Amino acid sequence: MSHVIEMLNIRKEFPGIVANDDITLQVEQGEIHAILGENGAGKSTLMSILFGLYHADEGHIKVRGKQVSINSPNDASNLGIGMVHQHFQLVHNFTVTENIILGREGHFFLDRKTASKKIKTLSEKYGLNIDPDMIIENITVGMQQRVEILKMLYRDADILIFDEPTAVLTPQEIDDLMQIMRNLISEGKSVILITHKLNEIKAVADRCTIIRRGKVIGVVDVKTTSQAKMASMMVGRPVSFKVDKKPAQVGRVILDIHDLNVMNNKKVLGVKSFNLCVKAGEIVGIAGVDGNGQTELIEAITGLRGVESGTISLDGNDITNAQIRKRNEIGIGHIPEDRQKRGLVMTETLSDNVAIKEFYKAPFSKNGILKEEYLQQYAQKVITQFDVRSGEGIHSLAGKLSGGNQQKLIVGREVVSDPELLIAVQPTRGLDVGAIEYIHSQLVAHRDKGHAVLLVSFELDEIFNLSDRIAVMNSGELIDIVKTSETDEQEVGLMMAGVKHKEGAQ
Amino acid sequence: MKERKTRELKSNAFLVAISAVVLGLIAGAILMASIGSNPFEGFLYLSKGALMNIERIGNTLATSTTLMLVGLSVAFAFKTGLFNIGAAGQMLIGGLCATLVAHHVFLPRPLFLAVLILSALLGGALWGVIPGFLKAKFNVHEVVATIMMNWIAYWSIYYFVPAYLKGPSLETESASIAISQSLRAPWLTKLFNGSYMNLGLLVAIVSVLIIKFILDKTTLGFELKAVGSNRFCAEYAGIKVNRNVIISMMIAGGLAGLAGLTYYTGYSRNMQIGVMPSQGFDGIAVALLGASNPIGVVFSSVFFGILQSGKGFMNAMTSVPPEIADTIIAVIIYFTATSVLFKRMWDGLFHRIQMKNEKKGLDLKENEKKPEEVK
Amino acid sequence: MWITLTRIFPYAIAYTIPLLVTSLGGLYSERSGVTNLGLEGLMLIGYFSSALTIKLVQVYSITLALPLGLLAAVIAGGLFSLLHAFASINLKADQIISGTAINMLAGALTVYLARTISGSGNIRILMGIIRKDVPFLSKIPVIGPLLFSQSYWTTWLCLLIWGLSWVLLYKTSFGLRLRACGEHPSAVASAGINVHRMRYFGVVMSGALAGLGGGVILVTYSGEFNGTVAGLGFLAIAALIFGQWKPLGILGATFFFGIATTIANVSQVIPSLDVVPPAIFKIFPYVATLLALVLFSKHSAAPKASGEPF
Amino acid sequence: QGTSEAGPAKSNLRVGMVTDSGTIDDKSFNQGTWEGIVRAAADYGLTTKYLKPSGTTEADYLKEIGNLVDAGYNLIICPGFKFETSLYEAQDKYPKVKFVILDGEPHTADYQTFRIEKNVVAVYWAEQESGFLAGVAAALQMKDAEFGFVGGMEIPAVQKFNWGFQQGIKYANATHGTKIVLKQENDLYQGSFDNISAGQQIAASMYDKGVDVIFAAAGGVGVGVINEAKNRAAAGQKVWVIGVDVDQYSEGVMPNGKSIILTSAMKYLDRASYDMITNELNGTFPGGQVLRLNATNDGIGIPVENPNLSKTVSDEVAKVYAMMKSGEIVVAASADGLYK
Ligand SMILES: Nc1ncnc2c1ncn2[C@@H]1O[C@H](COP(=O)(O)OP(=O)(O)OP(=O)(O)O)[C@@H](O)[C@H]1O
Ligand SMILES: Nc1ncnc2c1ncn2[C@@H]1O[C@H](COP(=O)(O)OP(=O)(O)OP(=O)(O)O)[C@@H](O)[C@H]1O
Ligand SMILES: [Mg+2]
Ligand SMILES: [Mg+2]
Repeated sequence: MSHVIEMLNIRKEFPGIVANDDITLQVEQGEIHAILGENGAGKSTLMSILFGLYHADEGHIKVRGKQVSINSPNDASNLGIGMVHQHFQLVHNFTVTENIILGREGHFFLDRKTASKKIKTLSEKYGLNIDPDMIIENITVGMQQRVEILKMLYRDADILIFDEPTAVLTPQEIDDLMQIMRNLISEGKSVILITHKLNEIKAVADRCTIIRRGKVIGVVDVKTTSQAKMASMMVGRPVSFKVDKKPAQVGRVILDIHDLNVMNNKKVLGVKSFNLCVKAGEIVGIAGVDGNGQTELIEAITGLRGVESGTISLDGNDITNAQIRKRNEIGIGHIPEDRQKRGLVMTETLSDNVAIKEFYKAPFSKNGILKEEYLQQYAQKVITQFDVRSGEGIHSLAGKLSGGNQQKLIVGREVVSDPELLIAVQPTRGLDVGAIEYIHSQLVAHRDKGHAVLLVSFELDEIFNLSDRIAVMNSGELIDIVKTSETDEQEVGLMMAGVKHKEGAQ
Repeated sequence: MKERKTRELKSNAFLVAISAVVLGLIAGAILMASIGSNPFEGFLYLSKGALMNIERIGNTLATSTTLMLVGLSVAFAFKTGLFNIGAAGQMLIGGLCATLVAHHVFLPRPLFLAVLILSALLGGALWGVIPGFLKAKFNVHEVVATIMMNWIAYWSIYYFVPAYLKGPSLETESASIAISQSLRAPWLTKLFNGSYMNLGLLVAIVSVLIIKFILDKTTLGFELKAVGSNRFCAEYAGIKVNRNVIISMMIAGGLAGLAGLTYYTGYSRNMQIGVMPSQGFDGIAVALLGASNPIGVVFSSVFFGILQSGKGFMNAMTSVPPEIADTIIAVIIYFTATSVLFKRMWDGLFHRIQMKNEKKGLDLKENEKKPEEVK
Repeated sequence: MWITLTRIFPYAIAYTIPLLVTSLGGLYSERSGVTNLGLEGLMLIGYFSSALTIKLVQVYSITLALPLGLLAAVIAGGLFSLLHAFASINLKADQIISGTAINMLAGALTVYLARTISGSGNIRILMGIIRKDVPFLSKIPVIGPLLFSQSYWTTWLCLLIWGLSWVLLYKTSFGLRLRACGEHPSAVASAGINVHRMRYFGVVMSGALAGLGGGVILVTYSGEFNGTVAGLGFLAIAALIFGQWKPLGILGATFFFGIATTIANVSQVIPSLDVVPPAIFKIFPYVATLLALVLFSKHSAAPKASGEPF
Repeated sequence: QGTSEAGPAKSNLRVGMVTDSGTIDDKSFNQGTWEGIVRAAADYGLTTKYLKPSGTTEADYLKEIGNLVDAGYNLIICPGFKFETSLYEAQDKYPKVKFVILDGEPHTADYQTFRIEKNVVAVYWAEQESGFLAGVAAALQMKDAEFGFVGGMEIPAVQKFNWGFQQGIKYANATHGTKIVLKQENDLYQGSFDNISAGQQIAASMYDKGVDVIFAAAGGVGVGVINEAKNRAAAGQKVWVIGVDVDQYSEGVMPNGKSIILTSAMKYLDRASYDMITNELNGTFPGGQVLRLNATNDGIGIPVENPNLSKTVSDEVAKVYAMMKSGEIVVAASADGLYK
């Protein structure tokens, strides 16, 4: 039994944080080795060190028993190490071939034909099903990921690192990927897999290294360890995956979507003939794999995107074509998917960020003049209530907050403004368990005040924990709406893959 | 002890600006020395030329006036995340409108001044709003659009002035504006001993105050800044991004138009053709050095005004070519652009000083603690 | 009309060429991911240094002076662009501001130096390049008189550079890497390529070619350094956008500008052109650029990462 | 010339000059003026200085005048009509300083009031006579050819060159039987003094159309014309340029040593500045006067030494010059019956 990779006593410090603290990782030849850890635990950092993007402050690396120094991705590549990054490293307007050969072109003059042939052969050997002459922006996310895999294989990598490869895939694509990984192993390669999804680890991994706050907690044999055990090792305490909540007290209809069609960025229908209503006092969760029209749907409701046809009404008002501000005034709160892009102005203070939706009206301002004092009092209230921690309180710049605190600030802003409809998109993305629990409780509290909540999440757990009803989306269509109490993850999972309720239940 | 929160000393915009200025002056000194001139003499005569007597102070302020307004225009656009490189064209059109009014509108003085100022404001605003509109509607980058607008203004003036505003014999410039129809005020001219000082300075200072008020205290300023810092968040929050981009470019253009007013109807009293006003670009320097802050703009415009205004006398007294002033300004801007360097340098320095002090502080504390522990 | 066309074509081409190489320089820079607003200043550097070199060398050898002058322009432009490269690549400064600083610095410095050298700020050279008909080719009907008569050898040099650039960008590994740097630098970095080095190449190339553009102005139609290239550098940027960041595109765009400006210049002498006021011809290229920007705004081919530090 | 007794070897006279648009070595207006100052400075041991204003507005000019005055310069020479309004103010503002304005006289911006004080001398030239001589000389040399005119901006000094030039051609055609053609389309003002490329392209078009000689009174635009002519001459074509203001012969010299400057329509700027300095040193500064320099007082002419003109042509022109002096030939300073 030989270790193909050994990372010994690795330490890596960033300003103000120790990302890797004396981490040791040993991967055996021919195994799939999973790495599990919370957000910010240091997984990506560790892999970046292995791949030569960062340099470790302390510790050393052995590859196939020999100590090596990896200073650049080239070094890694020469050692047969390849990596599929969390964010794809593909040039959108290049062909598959061009992306794959980039950096390994061989000659001064490009020989696209030969390369393309070689890629075709490789693709067939591993069952990747890729057309080398396609342009990246014209292929699906799943295919793009397979291009990343091909990139490694083209470089003769036999140690393959996958950093959260399934976050962006459909269940079907995830299954395919698992199969591909098994193929890779059977061809004698080794795989390091980073994922937050325990069932995936269970499905393919042989062993799993668990890290928490930059330190290794333990290495477990996946076959003999339960998911609950792994989860508690990761977090440091037993994890309850359930949220306490009373049955919903459903009231009048707040959000009514009728026969809605919305274009996506590629100018094709991203949301198709969609119907949904959300009532006061309930949480409706939208389940679905990322990229199935959730973004378009939410943007249409909030007014960030125009509607092709159909109607949206809010609390009895037709808002199909209303201005964003008008919608906010009628009562939409929105926790956006991308907190840094949409949610906050990073270079402004917390108090300005808290007021960003309401600054123009009394009591925040009068006759176009801001009431600075009120702004600050209000912001103080929000950050106290939601425990937003920062260096200089309301005068801190939003960009200086940690990810979790940024998220808490946004949730605070949206909840305190007390909207009739709160739309929460991935409200706990990137948060630690403590923060997740708090935000979940706030969402439930908002429901219990008699408001409607529309939740979008790619995590089935979260959907099941919070929702009273679950609407399942696939390729822009509503597959079905089911009561949470009357379904299970299996059934919803099938529907997410596009299988209708009845067919699934046959 | 783990989560010690001491407020770290950080370099600020002022320190960075001063560093850039000092380096610019040093570069100027080196250039002077390299042609065999005495830099101290050079700077002495440079400052004398700008400030030697009340008349020269007046001239310096008149030079600064235009720079101040252009600087304010560029700074204002910066606040909204836009780069207004088109101040030169906006100056030209603002100046053209004002010149037309000066030649053709006859009203009681206060009313006339209001119309004059308004015309320049509107002319500049028009020239600014076009790229603003193209940016908002078609996402045309404002840098390219405003550069195009500069040249369109330049060539329009080139043919318009000789055709419609020609003086009795001069082909290259418009007919001169009568003092009574210009921004010059006899009491100011007398007060400053016959300098070109004019009411433009008042216009500039009032504009600075208004802009500062808008940016700091009003909902409009709040919106503009939000759009400037993160247009996606602004859009999400219900702020009309496109409208704000257009408004911002309109105001920026208007301010540059006022700069044209002060230059063409206050400082020079006529318009030259075939000249792209260099203030349009110097104003970028003013805004950058002033950290896009209205008050910063006041200081930096006076500083650049001194350089521009004193260089002629320096040239008369020494053998240093006046272009040294522009070189110094350019160097300052390069160093402002690369201000990261100073930030790192100062932060590093402060950090080291702080570490030293902290260490001392720690030692002290430990000394204090020990006896207690002994107890 | 045909005669008018054959008359102005050679001069339009002469006017186009400096714009073309400069724009091509901008293309290298943008493709590598660095916006270069300093082309105007870099042209000026080339304009100045070629004038200075030729002035110094022409007393010994007039035939040697011109090529040496152009070489000096290329070198000086390349070296000066290092300032922009350092600011925007190493310091991650705002590239637009850095480019503006380059323009101001070049404008002030060249005139300052020229004034200390010549007293006046103008540097005149004895003689520019002599135009010649290309043997044989100029005899071809239609395109002969249009393209191959009355041309400067620099025209063919610059067109050669343009052709080689096309090959380099689209047919070689190096070009693939360079273009990738402008689209997705971290992908390039993860492929083990030094992005900073590629970007340095792009920026220095833009400096060298803009410098060459300035030098070509001197040795073809200007004959003296006079402290300004009158906005040609900015026009080159406009041509780059108008030409959608593609070699063939910028060739078309710069020629379009060249012919418009030439018509404006000579419309006074050629009665058939005199019906349109010259103001229209002068303003035309700029308005056309704005319109082109509006038309292309929907699917701009701008390198995705251009202007973003890495 | 007896300069030695004219003034003391050393003097406290400091002579300053403010340049007009264009540079000190413009081979034309500024340079001519400056050369006179430099010559005087060498002869009398004076301190001199010229300043280039940062713009061309009245305020810019006044500023530089003020800089010279404050730096102790007490005789200031300003070349160009553009100084007219600034000098109108400066003559009162600095009564102790002497001023010379070339090509203009002090007046208010609205041309309502003309007033010249005792500390100012205004100097005009009869450019039309100079243009006439050049026209005759070129016509006689070429005999049967097509001429063209490229002016800078349409201002009096340039226009007068043009009008005199046209009259000279007509005179030569009428009295000497030359067959010189000047078509209206080849008589134009480019509209600036600095657009070299336009000068080059216009000249190219004219030469292409068959023009043999271009009279360029156009500053930098003229540089473009000269460049184009050199280029063509070097390629073997027979084309010429007539220079302006100063003897531009050397400007047109090609590597083979020959010049494409056929002749130059000169006005002796250097003489004006030299003479005014001499006068001031002798205490005979003609303050308050408007001087008009023309053929009668040798204020204009064409270069005497010129390899490009044959002996017979030079002799013939000398006769015409004499007739001009005697008043036998009068050249009109207006466009009557001529192209603009
Ligand atoms: N370049 C950097 N500079 C400073 N801090 C960094 C840097 N990269 C990562 N960090 C910090 O290091 C810690 C570990 O980050 P890392 O990306 O390795 O986490 P992770 O385990 O991959 O998390 P996730 O599950 O969210 O991907 C985090 O606190 C992160 O903010
Ligand atoms: N690439 C980076 N460069 C510099 N600093 C970074 C980087 N990424 C993260 N940080 C800093 O590291 C800290 C942790 O960031 P991160 O986004 O990982 O927060 P988090 O660990 O998810 O937060 P929380 O603990 O609240 O959930 C923050 O102060 C952030 O500013
Ligand atoms: Mg995190
Ligand atoms: Mg990670």
